[in-house]
Amino acid sequence: MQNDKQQLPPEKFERVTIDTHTAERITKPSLSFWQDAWLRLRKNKAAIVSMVVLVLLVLMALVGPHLNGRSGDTQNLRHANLPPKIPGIENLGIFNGVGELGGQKVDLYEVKKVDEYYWFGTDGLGRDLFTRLWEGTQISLLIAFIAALIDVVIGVAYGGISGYFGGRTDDVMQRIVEILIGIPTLIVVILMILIMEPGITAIIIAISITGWIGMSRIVRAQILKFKGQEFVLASRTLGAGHSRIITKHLLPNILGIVIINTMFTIPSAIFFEAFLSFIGIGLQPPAASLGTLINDGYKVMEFQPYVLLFPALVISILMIAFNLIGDGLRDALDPKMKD
Amino acid sequence: MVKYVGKRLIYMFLTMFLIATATFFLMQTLPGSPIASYNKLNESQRAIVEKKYGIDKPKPVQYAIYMKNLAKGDLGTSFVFKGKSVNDLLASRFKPSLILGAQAMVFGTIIGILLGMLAALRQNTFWDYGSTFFAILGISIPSFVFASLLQYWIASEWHLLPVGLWNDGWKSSILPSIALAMGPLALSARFIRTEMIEVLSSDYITLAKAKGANGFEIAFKHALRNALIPLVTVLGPVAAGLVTGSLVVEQIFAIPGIGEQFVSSIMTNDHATIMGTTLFFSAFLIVVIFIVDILYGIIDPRIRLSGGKG
Amino acid sequence: ACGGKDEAPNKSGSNATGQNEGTGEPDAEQVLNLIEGATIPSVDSAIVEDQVGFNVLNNVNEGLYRLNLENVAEPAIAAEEAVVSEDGLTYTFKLRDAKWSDGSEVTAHDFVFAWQRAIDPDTGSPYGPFMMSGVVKNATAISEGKMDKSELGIVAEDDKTLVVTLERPVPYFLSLMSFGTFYPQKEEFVTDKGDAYAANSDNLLYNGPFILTEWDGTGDSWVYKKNENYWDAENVKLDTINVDVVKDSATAVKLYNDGKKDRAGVSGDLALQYAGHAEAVVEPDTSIFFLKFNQMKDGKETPLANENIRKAIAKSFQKEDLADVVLANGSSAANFIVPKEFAFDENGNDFRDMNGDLLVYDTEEAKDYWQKGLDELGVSNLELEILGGDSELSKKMDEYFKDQLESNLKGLKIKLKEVPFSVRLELETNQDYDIEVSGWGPDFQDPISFMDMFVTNVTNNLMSYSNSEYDALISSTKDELALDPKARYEAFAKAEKILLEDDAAIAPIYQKGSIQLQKPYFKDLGVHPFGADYSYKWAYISGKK
Amino acid sequence: MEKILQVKDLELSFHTFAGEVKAIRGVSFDLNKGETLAIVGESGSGKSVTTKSIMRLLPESSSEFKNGEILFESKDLTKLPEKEMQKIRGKDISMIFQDPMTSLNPTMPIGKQVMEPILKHQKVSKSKAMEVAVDLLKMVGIPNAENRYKMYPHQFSGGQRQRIVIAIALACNPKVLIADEPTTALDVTIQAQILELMKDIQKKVDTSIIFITHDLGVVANVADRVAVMYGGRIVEVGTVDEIFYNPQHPYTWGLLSSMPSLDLEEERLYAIPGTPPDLLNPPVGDAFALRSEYALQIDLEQAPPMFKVSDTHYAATWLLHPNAPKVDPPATIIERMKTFRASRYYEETNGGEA
Amino acid sequence: MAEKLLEVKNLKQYFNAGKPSEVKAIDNISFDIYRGETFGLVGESGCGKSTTGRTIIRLYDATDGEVLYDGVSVHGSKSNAEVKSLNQKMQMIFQDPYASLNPRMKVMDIIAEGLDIHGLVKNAKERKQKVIELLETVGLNKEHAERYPHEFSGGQRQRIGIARALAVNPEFIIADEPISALDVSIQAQVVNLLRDLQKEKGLTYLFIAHDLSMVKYISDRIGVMYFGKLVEMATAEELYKNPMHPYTKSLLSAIPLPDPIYERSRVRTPYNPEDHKYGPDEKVEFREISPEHFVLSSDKEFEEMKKQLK
Ligand SMILES: Nc1ncnc2c1ncn2[C@@H]1O[C@H](COP(=O)(O)OP(=O)(O)OP(=O)(O)O)[C@@H](O)[C@H]1O
Ligand SMILES: Nc1ncnc2c1ncn2[C@@H]1O[C@H](COP(=O)(O)OP(=O)(O)OP(=O)(O)O)[C@@H](O)[C@H]1O
Ligand SMILES: [Mg+2]
Ligand SMILES: [Mg+2]
Repeated sequence: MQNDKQQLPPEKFERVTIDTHTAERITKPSLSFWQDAWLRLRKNKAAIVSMVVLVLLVLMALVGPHLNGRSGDTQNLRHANLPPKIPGIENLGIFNGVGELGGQKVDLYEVKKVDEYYWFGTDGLGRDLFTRLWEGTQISLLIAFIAALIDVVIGVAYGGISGYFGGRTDDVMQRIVEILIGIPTLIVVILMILIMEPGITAIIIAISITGWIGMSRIVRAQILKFKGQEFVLASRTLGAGHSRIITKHLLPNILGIVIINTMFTIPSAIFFEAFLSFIGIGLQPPAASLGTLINDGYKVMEFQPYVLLFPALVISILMIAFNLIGDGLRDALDPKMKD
Repeated sequence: MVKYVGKRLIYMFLTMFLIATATFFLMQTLPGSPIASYNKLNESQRAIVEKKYGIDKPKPVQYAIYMKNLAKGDLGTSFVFKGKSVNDLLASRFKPSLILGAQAMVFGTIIGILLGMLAALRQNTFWDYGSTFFAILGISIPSFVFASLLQYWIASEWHLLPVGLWNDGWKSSILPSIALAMGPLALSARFIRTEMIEVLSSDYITLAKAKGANGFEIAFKHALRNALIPLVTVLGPVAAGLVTGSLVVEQIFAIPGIGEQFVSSIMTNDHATIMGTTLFFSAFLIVVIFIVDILYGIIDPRIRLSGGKG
Repeated sequence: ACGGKDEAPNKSGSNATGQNEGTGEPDAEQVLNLIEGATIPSVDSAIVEDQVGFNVLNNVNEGLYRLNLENVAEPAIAAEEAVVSEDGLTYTFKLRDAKWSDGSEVTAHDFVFAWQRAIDPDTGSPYGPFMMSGVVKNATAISEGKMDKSELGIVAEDDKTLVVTLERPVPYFLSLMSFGTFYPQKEEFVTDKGDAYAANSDNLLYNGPFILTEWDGTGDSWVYKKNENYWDAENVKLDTINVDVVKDSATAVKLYNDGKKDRAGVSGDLALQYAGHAEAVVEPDTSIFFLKFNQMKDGKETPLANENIRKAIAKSFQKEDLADVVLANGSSAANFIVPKEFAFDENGNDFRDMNGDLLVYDTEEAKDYWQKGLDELGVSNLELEILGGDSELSKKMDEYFKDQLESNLKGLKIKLKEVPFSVRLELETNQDYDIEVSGWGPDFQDPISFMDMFVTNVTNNLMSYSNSEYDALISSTKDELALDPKARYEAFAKAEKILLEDDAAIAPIYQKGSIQLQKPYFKDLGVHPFGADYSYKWAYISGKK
Repeated sequence: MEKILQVKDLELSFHTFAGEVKAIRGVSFDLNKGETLAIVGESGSGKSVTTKSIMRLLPESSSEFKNGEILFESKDLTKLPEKEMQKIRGKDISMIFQDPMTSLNPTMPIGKQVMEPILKHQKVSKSKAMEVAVDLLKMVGIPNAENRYKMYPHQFSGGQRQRIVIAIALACNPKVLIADEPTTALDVTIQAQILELMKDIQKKVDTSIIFITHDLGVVANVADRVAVMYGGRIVEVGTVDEIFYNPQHPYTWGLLSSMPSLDLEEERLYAIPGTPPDLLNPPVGDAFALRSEYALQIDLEQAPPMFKVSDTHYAATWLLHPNAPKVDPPATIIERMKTFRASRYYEETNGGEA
Repeated sequence: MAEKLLEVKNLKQYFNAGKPSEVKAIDNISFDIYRGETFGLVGESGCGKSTTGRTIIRLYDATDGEVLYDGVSVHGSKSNAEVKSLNQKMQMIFQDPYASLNPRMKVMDIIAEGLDIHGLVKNAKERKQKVIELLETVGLNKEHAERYPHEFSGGQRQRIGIARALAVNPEFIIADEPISALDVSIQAQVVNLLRDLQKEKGLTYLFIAHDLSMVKYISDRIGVMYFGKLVEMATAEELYKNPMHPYTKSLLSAIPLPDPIYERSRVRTPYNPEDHKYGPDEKVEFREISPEHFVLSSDKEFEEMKKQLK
């Protein structure tokens, strides 16, 4: 703290008038809520990589089955149980068609006199596993997406009504939920599969029947939290009706959490389908899903690990991707995470 | 408090009653008969066997009888395990599931909480990413694949632990417990991480630091208990689910548990067993949720008082 | 025992290939570790209806006869061969001095009590009526509640003499005597225990080679101990058999490889890997799997009522590939309904050698039939549903059918429907299906066990197949031909031709076999083609380190 | 006067997604033994960050000491290892936070929370610590402390909670007590009680207090000296009378003018126009210039140094430079200045000797 | 004075009435507000100020008593049109500038909400026009319309809240602690704005706060609340000069002023409600001690106060 004795030219000490209004200006560019969230999400490398991976997997699910010109349900028993063989990579000592036969490692392509290349090998009926893998991914994703959609619709509506109207309505609706949780899902699933034709539709409906409960509880809690907030009260004092409050004020605010939760329901739907395959009431063949493929594969894990490897990899990558995206979204949509 | 518990108990009974009713009628619509050799009998013989098992009566009558017995605590007689009471069946099947579930729960949550805390305390470091990745991996691999891998490597290849079965004492329970623990582990790790980060940024943690508390004291004495609160709510149903058995793990490790038994009772239309198990499960779930609420009050003193009032 | 379920992956076991036939000296320690594929629902001989239950019964109890290692029924509790009356309706058995595990004598009354109990409607036994109806005198009437159980054709003349009266001559009656439903039960013990009878291993009496212990009635494990009171105890070498239920075949194999178990069935895709294994044993079975064509659904004829359609389908799939590559578990292609190595005439010749292959795979013929059938129906394409089981193996098989049928028969579209067993049973009972993959395992050693299923309107028909000539032939085997084995077999042969060649009422697929891993030190297990699966009476361990 | 704490040229930045936030841009001040130094300034001016950096309570991952030192008993706190720092926190320097609702651990009985620093820093037995804690609670005016000792924070009113926080801060008779807006959340009656309590205690144990608030009434009540912060800098520092009656910095003028007074009837309140500077890109020169009607050309080019007004009074504004034009502060300020003897507006008649 | 715009008569608002957790948030209060004036309501935290405001504007249904707006009762069943017209005449500014704006809505839509609900604009162009006008009225500019609330400072947000309330051309605005959360220099901005608007549009305010110095500055008359009851009411000048009720005295004596010399000599008078020592049958009533000056007091107290007043 010393007085500066340095010489300064007097003109520096002229008074200036500053338009104080300019100081009022906000320097930050205007961004919508979603743009803002997107900016933050973009900084989350894991989430971005996951999104890219997810897009790639979805693309593969769509085009994969047509890549090598083989159909997923053409059987060729002469080519059954072949290990993977990929041109180029085969020289590296992996994916070269060598598999175990009666305890010995042999080139099964030579033994069976097969000239073609099955990139991911074949199953016990000689079907091309590469094609089946992507067909399975397609079905798993389809199940997951539709189940998630139904789940979101029912869950949000139920939780929303329960939370918004509160009181008796809420009491009754929550008791119903408690009972629904108590009834074993498996019974409901088997019933669905029996009442309807077994297959994708039955599975999706079965998953949706109880799958929405988690969502509804989250939505209810959120609605309870928001409906007492001052901005909702403000809207009420302006004379807004229920529909306006719900659609303009509550829904937009819970949307983030709904999206995040969906990111987590999608994988659980995929898992549930896999579980149904495990107990034998899943998809109807020859349709394959990641679940049925893994189920086929885990039993022969020791000798034909490739049957398990690829679908397990895909499902794990899918799960990781969804989870990381979910995480990323949670962070990005959280206003407290403002930078 | 007494009034509160009383009210809860009444609700619990009501819920149980409704679950029992719903399950009863749902189950009646399941196709098939519990008698496996049904197709070997002619019509009149079949009618006699049906009568013997009481499945010829109109559904409402069967329902009334069932409910009457239920009120006495009698879950009925299994169709498949001829002449055995469902009560006995549950009693003998529940023990392994309980042991596995409890071990998995303890193991999973403790490790999960530690991992979650590690991630939160070392946010955005190698530890954070490592523990998060581990947790995500835990929920990303289907349980039957994970269980098989454990079984294959640890038991079959390295002979460290038994491949399966339930006759090797505590050793038998390790691998299945680990397989089961992955769920609660991942869940706890992820919940605790999020919560912990939140708690660590709160004022009372800063105050604790200002008192001169070290990292360990901060994490365990101040932050953990507060970060646990939301986890407890989600862990309740998970715990109920775990100790009431998991088909996949029980089947792969050949463990005579209740989860596996339940699925096969559904597959074989063993009505009394389905009912019994369902009621048992839901009772367990409801009780666990109740316990969680009480626990909630113990962990968070703010809840206890308001709960007492309501 | 019962048909339909195509897979019981992990039977406890024995061998029939001779590989492990007894030569070596028994070891000092005689402990065997086995696996079962399912829990024991019951060991009350009047109630048992499942494979595991019958298997347990066979090893802890004994009837008048027992199947030996050669699968011939030989006197067991019966001291000697039964005396059969001229008309083949009355059998008189002399009992040997045998004891229950509590030390009391096994008497003729025990048989009377047990049989009456099994047929008594109050018992609610499914197998009693099934085994006895039309065989033992008055059994049908009693089981339908129209007559008192004391009227059943079984009388204890004295403690050691039992006289059984039949409804009609039954040539295979003695082989039934080794079947669990016909085992004795001690009245005093059963009434004393009341509802608790057979609730666990303590509430049972044993008169067989082993006694059951550590079975709590619902558990997944049990132990057989040598029964010191068994009349032939000196020939029983095993002291202990530890059994655990393992439902997952991969786990079973791992347990086997780990040395925890001495025998394990390999099923599904695993079978292929173990086919060449040094310890693998192919175990033939007498179950036959076939496609069942439902001719009548919802009161309307289905396209399968058309004979040409049926023939086309029956001839359009490659069974050898199916057995060798798809199933790859020791099963073999079947062009017949009465299995191989099952029924023999009095000279010991296999029934199969008499009647040869029927309804064999032939795509050219299939295509012709198909075209004819379509023309007759006036359609150019058909969609049919195959109802199958939900096991891994049956799914794979169904997919194979779909592929084969669709590629061989133009205009055919196959839909697969795979449901749990109990549901399939329900759909079958209601005839709510087009084609069902069905299976049948015999309960006794006679072609009739198979042939009876296809008689018009019998309980098991469930596909509206009816051929009066076939019905007449089958009925003749029970009446006029009952005592003429040669003519009887000829009638069966003719009926089988009608069923398959002429009518293609069903399309045989394969005769089941299984691959089991069995330790080389595990010797002399009895494997049976019908009734209970295994006998441990003669088994022993030799050369286990 | 004995200087217990010296902050020299402190510069500190946060690293955020958006970039480097230069929250503290060269702060220097001393704290004398037994005195109360109030820090005022608008939201975001860096008050809390300054004090938190003394305690080293800022998140280590995102904050960075750029320059300067904090001397406490001849130790530079910025360079002390964390272990050493833990020994100082709560014992030599302790802190009271703004919000009594959130600064107590909701799941720990208050007694335990008060005991914690005692057990931590003084080698006493548990029962002894408990005794001390109860005494402390009594001292801060929690009635029936023996019994309420086991209760949880939510069972106390806001005022009581704030007192508990104070009890914690005082547990080890700290040499320096930092109070960051300790009364903002409380209403005036409770606020008054708390302030009285703090003054009492200060008298008893001769603690030095750094008191942060934006309520100038409170400042007038408690402070011996006042530091005014703006945009990450201290723009004016002086005794409480100097700051209130002879303010020199235009920001201090604005601040003082904004308050309505109970006896003056103003038509309009004075409001400082504009918004605080963006610390991501702090303006060159005087950060307040953009909002000041007294801005000089040089304000836009060069940051002003601290000009000395008196031995105890310094202000960082070019208006104090000898070359600067003489400007008249706002009328309300002149009104105040008239009462202060050292001021150029001092009017003998008004102030009196008193 | 001028005509009465709002009459509050014996208003009561009990929460959880009849339960052990009953809170008498407002316990029988009466006051009037005249057209064009600012009525200040002060009192310590939790004494029922917000509840009063919210009950007046129908956010709560009154437990008992009446609120008349322009002679028309506010509570009770009403037609939609009546409710709408009330909603338009009466508006509210909320305490928390952060919580009172929907974070997912643009400022344009927040301000225009009232316009939309009441159909005050015919088309999008007019709507935009009106919003810009309002923004300018509260000292913001039109670029701000396209932004989201989180991009504004607290003072700016509070101004958006004011613009929202103004949008429907209300006559009467309840300002519930509009400045408590803001820092001093921003408080001044908001208060100035409110005063300017009052002058321009002839608005009537109910101004709620717990800081007497700001209330005194803005209000014409002031009501002092203590624990759900109105204890004193007078013009601002009068109240400050002649506080009668001991609580009012205590409140005034506790306000620190930005004047160190004064502060050194200020003595605070504490208030203890037990000092009243009301007898069991003493009538404690709201009495007019001098014109327009009311105090809650017993007969005895009233006499004493009168003496004091001189
Ligand atoms: N952890 C942090 N990360 C990034 N920036 C921060 C962090 N903490 C504070 N800041 C920034 O530092 C600046 C000074 O903040 P500080 O909390 O010291 O303000 P203050 O003067 O205490 O304000 P108030 O009166 O509102 O408490 C602000 O611009 C703030 O945004
Ligand atoms: N919805 C509610 N349910 C139960 N009690 C309530 C509710 N709202 C308010 N209260 C209680 O009513 C009393 C008055 O609350 P109110 O919010 O009106 O106080 P206030 O004077 O506005 O306080 P502050 O200055 O803190 O805003 C408080 O004790 C509060 O706890
Ligand atoms: Mg601060
Ligand atoms: Mg309020």
